Amino acid sequence: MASTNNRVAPAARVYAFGMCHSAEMIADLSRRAYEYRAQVLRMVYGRKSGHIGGAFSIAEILCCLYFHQMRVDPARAEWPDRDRLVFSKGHACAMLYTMLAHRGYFPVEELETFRALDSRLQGHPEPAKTPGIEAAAGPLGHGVAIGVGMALAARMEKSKRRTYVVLGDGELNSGVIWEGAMVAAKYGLDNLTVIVDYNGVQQSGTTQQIMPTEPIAAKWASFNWHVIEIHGHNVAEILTALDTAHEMHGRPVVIIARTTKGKGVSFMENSPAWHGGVPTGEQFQKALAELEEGARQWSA
Amino acid sequence: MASTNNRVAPAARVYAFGMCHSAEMIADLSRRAYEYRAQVLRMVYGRKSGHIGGAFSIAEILCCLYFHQMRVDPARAEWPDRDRLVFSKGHACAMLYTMLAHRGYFPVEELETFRALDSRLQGHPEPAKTPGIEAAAGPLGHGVAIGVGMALAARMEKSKRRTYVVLGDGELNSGVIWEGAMVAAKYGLDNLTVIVDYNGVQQSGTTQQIMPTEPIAAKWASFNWHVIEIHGHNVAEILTALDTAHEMHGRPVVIIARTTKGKGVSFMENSPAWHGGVPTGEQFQKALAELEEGARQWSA
Amino acid sequence: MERLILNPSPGVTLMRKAYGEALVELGHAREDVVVLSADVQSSDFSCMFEAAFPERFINVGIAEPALVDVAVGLANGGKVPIANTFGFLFATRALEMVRTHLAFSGANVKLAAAYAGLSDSFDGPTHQTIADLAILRSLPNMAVVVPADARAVRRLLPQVAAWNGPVYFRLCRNELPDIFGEDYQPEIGKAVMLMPGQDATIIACGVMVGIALEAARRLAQEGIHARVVEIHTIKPLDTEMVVHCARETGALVTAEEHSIVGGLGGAVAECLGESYPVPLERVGVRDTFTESGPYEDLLRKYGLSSDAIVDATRRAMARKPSAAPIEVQSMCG
Amino acid sequence: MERLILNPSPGVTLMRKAYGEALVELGHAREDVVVLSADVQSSDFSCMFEAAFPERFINVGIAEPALVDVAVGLANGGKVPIANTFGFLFATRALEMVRTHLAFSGANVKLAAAYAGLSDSFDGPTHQTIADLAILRSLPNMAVVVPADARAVRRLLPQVAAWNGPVYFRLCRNELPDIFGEDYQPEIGKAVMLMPGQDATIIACGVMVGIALEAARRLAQEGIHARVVEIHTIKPLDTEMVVHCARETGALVTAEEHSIVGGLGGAVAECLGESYPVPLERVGVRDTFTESGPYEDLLRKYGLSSDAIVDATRRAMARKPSAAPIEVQSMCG
Ligand SMILES: Cc1ncc(C[n+]2csc(CCOP(=O)(O)OP(=O)(O)O)c2C)c(N)n1
Ligand SMILES: Cc1ncc(C[n+]2csc(CCOP(=O)(O)OP(=O)(O)O)c2C)c(N)n1
Ligand SMILES: [Mg+2]
Ligand SMILES: [Mg+2]
Repeated sequence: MASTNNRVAPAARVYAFGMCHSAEMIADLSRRAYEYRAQVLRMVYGRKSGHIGGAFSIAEILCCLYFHQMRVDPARAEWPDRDRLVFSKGHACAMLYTMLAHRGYFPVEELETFRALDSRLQGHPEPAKTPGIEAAAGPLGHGVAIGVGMALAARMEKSKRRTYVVLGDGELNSGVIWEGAMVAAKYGLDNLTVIVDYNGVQQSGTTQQIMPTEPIAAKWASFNWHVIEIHGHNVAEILTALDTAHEMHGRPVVIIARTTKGKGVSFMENSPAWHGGVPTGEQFQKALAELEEGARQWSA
Repeated sequence: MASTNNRVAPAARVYAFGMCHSAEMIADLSRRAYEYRAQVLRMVYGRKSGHIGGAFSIAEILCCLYFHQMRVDPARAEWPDRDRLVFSKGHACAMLYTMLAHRGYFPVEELETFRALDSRLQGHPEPAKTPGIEAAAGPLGHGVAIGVGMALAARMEKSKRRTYVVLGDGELNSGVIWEGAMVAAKYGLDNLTVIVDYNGVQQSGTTQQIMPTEPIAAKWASFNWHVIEIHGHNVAEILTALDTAHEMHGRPVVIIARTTKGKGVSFMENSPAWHGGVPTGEQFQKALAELEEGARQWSA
Repeated sequence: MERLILNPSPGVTLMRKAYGEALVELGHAREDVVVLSADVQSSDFSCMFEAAFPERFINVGIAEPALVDVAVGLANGGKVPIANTFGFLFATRALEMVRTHLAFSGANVKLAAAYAGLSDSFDGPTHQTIADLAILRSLPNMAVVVPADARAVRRLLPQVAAWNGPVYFRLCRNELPDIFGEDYQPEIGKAVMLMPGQDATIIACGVMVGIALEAARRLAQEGIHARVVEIHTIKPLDTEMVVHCARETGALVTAEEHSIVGGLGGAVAECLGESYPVPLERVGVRDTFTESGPYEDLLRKYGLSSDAIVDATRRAMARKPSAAPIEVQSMCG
Repeated sequence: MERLILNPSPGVTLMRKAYGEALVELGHAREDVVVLSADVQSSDFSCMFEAAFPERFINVGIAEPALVDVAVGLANGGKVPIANTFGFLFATRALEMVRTHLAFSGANVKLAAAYAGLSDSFDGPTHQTIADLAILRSLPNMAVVVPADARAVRRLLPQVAAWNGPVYFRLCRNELPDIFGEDYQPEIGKAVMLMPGQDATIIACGVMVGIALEAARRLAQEGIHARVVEIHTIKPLDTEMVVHCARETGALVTAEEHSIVGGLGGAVAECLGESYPVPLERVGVRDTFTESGPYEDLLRKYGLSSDAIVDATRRAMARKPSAAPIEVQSMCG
């Protein structure tokens, strides 16, 4: 992980870990998820490159992790007992970078350099360049096994730190996911939580067309994981699921979060075309308007 | 696959596919499984190299496949419509070679050259050298996905040929197994049958110690396979399961065959030490005596 | 050589589109061709084959090891499978399958390696492929073929399918200048002399062929006559041509969209060492990962430019025993 | 050089046993070392560490991609993970993990590559590893280290652990002659001159070091004085030593338990081409898969013998420009 230089004060409010999930907090995080989507939209539109669909589906989940659940400190990015996030579906990193910037790891303005030559914000996460990134991603499938290693290291050091892993649902096609799942269960890693962004779409089609994933809960259960199923755009459900995972004993937990790829923009939702598509000027304006409307619905 | 030169008349009786499973046939195949174990014992003892444990656990299953179920013809080893066997747990190939020799693919005497320099019987199966071998094996995990390709080819050509895949249970640790399992289910490959040699031991310990596999039936079921569980040393059960698999429509079938690693030799059974161990002279004699006794129990 | 190379280049063609079209044409010509993808057919344009021959198209999902193994099974059934995904995934994620079943067992599977070199430029170093030639070339029995423009793709793909054994066919994601004319008739395993010259030889593959021609034209303006040779087949290497050029020109430069370690430059270095040692300069990525950005910018920043080739040619020539003695810094590493 | 090399060799040591013991010693010296296996700890003797430090030993089962990724996660937590499995599995099955997280991201993971070269002789070509040096060397930032005897294992392993970044440590399965004496103090990245000589230089690694010494002694009896240099670090290569020997002896031979493509021979060929071109002969497996059989028989049959080195040395010397002109057949491929 790169060191946190050019640090700016966090622009966005953090709800301390453990505090109760007030209606205000839930509304605030929900609203910000839409604002962060708009930010991602601008980045991809600006650079004419990037992955919108899977970034939009994971917005609320990352909001909950970075602004409440995870004990991290941008001022001490290398703090050994920080919680870890492995963002395994690395193509959606425009949303991850947006979270990191708003959490205070680097200036929000730097988001504009996404995917540009000489930028710290690479096309896929690169820990040596970007403060706050724990593991490289891009090639799919690594998250669970890397998370296992992090969780084992925490256990060896008797640290209470937790490891979170975010997967795509198409990513579950990849065998190394299931290798990692077996290892996690063998070692009973209850300090490891995996979240599947279950948006039903992979790159070139729906999971139903390309590689069916159902029965997804039964798969993880048969690999000896505790399974929680939630709506992945419902902040209250996300927060509760993360708490439940936190209290689990003796088993790793997977949260299957039902989401919508391209969430928040009518013409992007559930469409494989927006996995890696770049909007035209007109589409950009329309999408922005929809996202602003989405944010407004959560405003006080 | 190498061409069948030096062909000899099959020494061993073949029970034509489809014929009823008489008590005599069952006894004969059961007895021969013990004789073939003795053959494997001699090969490994002679060369001081090879894998006895997993060869002994798969004896009855291979007997049923080669001497009844599979439509193959050593005289036409390249016959396009032959059934295919992918022997994925390639380390146990001493038993496979023994079957092939007795089925008539090459002289039984050639078995003595196992693992010797310049031999056609390599340490792990090599299709270019050994008649009757369909796919290289050794590195574990390939069987299911290769079998999928074979089954897809058969379907494209509207051929009734079937594909059988033999896996180890430790082999199920490997992610590519589950990748292949997903693809098979996606394409509803009912012409594909996988047999898991479920002997509960892998290389350096029991599966319970090294990588627990339970609940194994639930795993395959959650990957949308039809699961049959049998005793893998019971010829009658094996034959029935293969018939059931044959009649399945729309889904691939996995037969979980409970077996004993090192089956037939008291001091080898269930012991990881005999995964790749080589017997001393004394152990060899004792093992041979036990196997001969095992064969006698099935003699008329 | 008018109709061998086009000067100036009349335009650019999206290589993956040329590939998709050639694949469909191949599908019409050969019924035994089956195409496989691992959920990136919209990226590499094998989706064009899917549209034309849905019953001969298989999608295994995001599972590259299975992609290769399924192809191996199809080859066992007499098919000619063409497996498609990003080059780096064949060269790394699925490499054991490639080694065991293609290189070792000889399964007649073709790997169409999309997005190779730096051409997946914005996705960054995890998706770029700067070591695939070195890796694939290290496997016995693999053929490794790198087309340089759209015409080359069209003319080489049927040969890839007809080749008796496994082939790694390395493709670029982007628009490339059309460089070859009507008379370009590449043959797997045979180098192609594109431009004569006696002062040095520039050996190039892929996107670097056009850039090498540009470099040679610039050098010609200074009175330096560099020969340009295309080696589209990295393995089996046309060693005769390499030795021939070493003898005749006494100094070699290789240019590839790949690390300087182990690829075309490595193959030529090995050949020279064992046959006819002359000064060799390797133009390529200097054993480092690169970054995200526009393709052209990346090529320039990481030394894959006509400037770099011009400099390398001068350096190689200066190192000829006949040349005036100058101190040349070692750049090997 | 009495105490640098032992002549005659006083005996043989099982390298994997030496490795297991060195691993336990390392475990005592460093609390941050964690050892991982993929169900072959009884083969590679990392089970000795398991017995001594069960709480610092992790077994992921037969899952080599996960093996490397779990190690990557441990490294993120400040551990120094040493992952153990067969060399071919790191170099192929788990290569994408190695490339993405070790080479690219710099994860401080050490790969102990058991059963390398032809040493898993009876298991045959699927388990042997003749391309791992080429493959690992093609990745930026990887260190590639090949010890030649038990003492080398003991002295190099702590350096592997202390090296700032990923290392591929290539180990032999079998008994090897003890060749190094007390004074052997290898340092990662530095070649070791083992025997003086001006007529040619033999550069060797691993099991071929002892065989190279034997070849040099035989040549000496004919009045040919071949220098013998051990290059235990294939990457980063000690290019200074290579160039120095090229200048001083004018002809080089490489000897490795690996394909002649891309490994030690490839690295030396690249260095010579770009620095000081002299005749180079590569002794190694000639770009083919081998077979099952006794280790010694395989080494002999596939040209990894002192005979082969003696012949290669004569050929290289004959090709010096100063030598009487003879027709030398190209052997590059
Ligand atoms: C191993 C690997 N194969 C292929 C790709 C190309 N790829 C990038 S994203 C993607 C689809 C991912 O789908 P999913 O996991 O469902 O992600 P999401 O829907 O959340 O975007 C593919 C195939 C890759 N990055 N890595
Ligand atoms: C990918 C891979 N990893 C490791 C090995 C080494 N190995 C050979 S056999 C074996 C154990 C296999 O156990 P199992 O599948 O249960 O086979 P069986 O009990 O039937 O012998 C291992 C780890 C291998 N051959 N391939
Ligand atoms: Mg998805
Ligand atoms: Mg077993």
